Amino acid sequence: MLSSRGFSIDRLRVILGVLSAHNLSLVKNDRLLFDKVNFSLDAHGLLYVKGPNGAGKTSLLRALIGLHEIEQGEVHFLQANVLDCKTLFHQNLVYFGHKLGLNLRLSATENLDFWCKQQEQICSIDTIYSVLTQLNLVGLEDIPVAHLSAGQQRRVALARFWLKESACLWVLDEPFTALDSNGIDLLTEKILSFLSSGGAVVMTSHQELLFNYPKQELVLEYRI
Amino acid sequence: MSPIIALFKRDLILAYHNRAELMQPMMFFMLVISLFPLAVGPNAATLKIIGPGVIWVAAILSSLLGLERLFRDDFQDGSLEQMILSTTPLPAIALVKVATHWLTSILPLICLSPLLAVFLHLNEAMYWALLVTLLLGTPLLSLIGAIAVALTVGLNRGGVLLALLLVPIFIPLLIFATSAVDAAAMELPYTAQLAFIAAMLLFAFALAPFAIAYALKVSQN
Amino acid sequence: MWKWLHPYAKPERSYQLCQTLLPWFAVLGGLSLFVGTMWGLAFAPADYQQGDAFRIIYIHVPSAILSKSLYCTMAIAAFVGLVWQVKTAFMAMVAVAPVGAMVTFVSLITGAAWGKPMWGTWWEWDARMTSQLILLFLFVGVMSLYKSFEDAQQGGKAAGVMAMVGIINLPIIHYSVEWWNSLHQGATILKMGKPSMAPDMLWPLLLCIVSWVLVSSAIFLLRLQNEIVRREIKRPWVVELALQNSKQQAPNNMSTDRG
Amino acid sequence: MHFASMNEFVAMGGYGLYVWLSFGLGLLSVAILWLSSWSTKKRLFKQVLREQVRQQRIQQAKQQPVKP
Repeated sequence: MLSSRGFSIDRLRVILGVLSAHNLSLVKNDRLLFDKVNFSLDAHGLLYVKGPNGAGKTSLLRALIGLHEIEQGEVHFLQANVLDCKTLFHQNLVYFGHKLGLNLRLSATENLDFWCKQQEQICSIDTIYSVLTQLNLVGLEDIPVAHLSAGQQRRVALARFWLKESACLWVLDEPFTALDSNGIDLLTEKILSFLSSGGAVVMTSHQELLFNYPKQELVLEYRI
Repeated sequence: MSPIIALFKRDLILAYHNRAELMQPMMFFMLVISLFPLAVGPNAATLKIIGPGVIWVAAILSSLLGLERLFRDDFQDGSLEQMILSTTPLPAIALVKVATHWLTSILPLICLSPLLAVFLHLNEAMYWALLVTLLLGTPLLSLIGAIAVALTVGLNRGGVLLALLLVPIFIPLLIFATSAVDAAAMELPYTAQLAFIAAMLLFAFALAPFAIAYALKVSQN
Repeated sequence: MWKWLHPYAKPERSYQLCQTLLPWFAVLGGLSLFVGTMWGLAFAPADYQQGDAFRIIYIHVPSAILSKSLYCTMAIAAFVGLVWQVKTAFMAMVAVAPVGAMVTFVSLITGAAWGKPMWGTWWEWDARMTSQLILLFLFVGVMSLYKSFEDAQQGGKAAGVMAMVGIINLPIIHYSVEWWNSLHQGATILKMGKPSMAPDMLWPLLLCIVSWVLVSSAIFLLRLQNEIVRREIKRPWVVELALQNSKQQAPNNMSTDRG
Repeated sequence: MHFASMNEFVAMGGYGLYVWLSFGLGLLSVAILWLSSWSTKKRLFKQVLREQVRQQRIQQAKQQPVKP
């Protein structure tokens, strides 16, 4: 809608900033996870959410993308409340969570093909095959995902970042777990190239980040 | 339209992969119905009286069994999260999933009904009435049932709870459907009952997708 | 250390409101229940047809009237909660459900006990009793759905959706059952002679209805308080309240110890 | 008073069982629900106090680190 008026998302995200949270409070099981979290993330920005288990990192990420109910506060995408621009937000978002979102009975290509159609991405089967090749999954493209190892399954899910070129915001929850060093390198490289092309990334991780990039840190504490 | 069609195709393919599991409610349906002649005796007159009720009760119970897997797999493996984050509105997704579920697990049940009519000595007029009520009533079962399924999908032990929630809600449907078949047995018109069921179905069509979508969002928390 | 708790005044205020109202409802309700019941049992004249069995009316009718209105109350609370995102509304819904279930149960039991001497059977599939039974199932369904969630907020919303589905269904259930009933049996035995009641029978009945409303409101207020405390258990105002309560009780205990 | 004697009152014109059964069970249900709600209230407040004591213990443990 916005792009049809002569503004491209590329321009807008530089002018307006990509994602911001205003006084965000979350409650889970009647426990206040955190209170009045504020941040604003511009194009090229990396937000790194840190904290011990149970501090609410996953819940924060899910709240940002609308999967968890927000107790108080607002999340803004391009300075507009996400509740008001859901379609635009979803068009520009890729989420990688604890649950991979892959049906175990379907093959990698079937899963990704379906995902592309859901996201209204025009991806040919050839593109999917070549992305899977980049991720070292040659020969595993058309067997049921259930037959792949945990790390391989994660790689299949990660292929989304290669497939949805139009996205300008990535939200990653513990992306490096269960990946081998080669997989970590591949993903790191992809994240860095996405950031340098003007994307914004929100991610959590238990480990310190292995790559050098000027990052914003958001530290959550565990509260009883 | 393409995301909707893609979802429809995917669910059909998955139903084909799961065909063994889809057979179970069907077998349950058959078994429950064949229990009744064994329990009340093979007297054709008795069976004819209880027949419509038995078929409908069995249809409700076995559709409850099948309903549980409507959102279960997609919820557990995270596909549902990705669907919520897609550009397609969630009520549309819910409606497509319910429609696919009805086509793959309830329609076969209806296809079995001539056989069951023979088992329970229903005459031809009763059979047609039964078929029409099943065709109109079972989508209603799926639509209303999907609300409760979406609410309980995050719980580990949803099965009995689902029955507890839904059976009271289905009572009007049961009453209208069986009385339509009874009316057919007495060669009376039964358009009033059908109109009631159709009205409830249309009402559910209008509201249920939104309720399902809301329930799925609540379950995501 | 409580500084991170955000100032959330609403439940606290509802708690205080309950606290103020509760004694009134409890005392007036208990008193009027006692007076109304005794009036109905001992002082009202017997019915010329049903004799003293008709006195069951003084408990059956109030509970039957209340049961459906409590379901409506629950659904309204659920609606308010779902539409305006009011936390306290869900708590109210959860607090009403057991009261409603209890009242429905009482109306069923008393209906059965009335049915035995009048119709000669404990249970008759008559329209009102059947729809009352379904109403009980609906209450129990909402309660058990709420109980099966660990997150009370999520459970409240889920139960709210189910309560809304139930309230849409309630009139359909009511009329379908009535219609089914008239199809399956003649309505002759149900005609229990309903001439307008004599005033000396009617007044105790009205008092009983009022007393049941008051008593169930009192139980509702108490349960609402419990629900608020349960949900806000870590907030400072609840802690303060608990400390105050224990201080109030402590001197009493000491004086009794000395005595 | 409608009844002449206490016995008549208990007998309820032959319907004693049904009348007393419905009033007994009905009022009993009210009483049970009231008492259970009341005891829940007491229990919740006790729980709050226990939690408070626990918090104080944690606070003390934090202020006085164990010295070797």
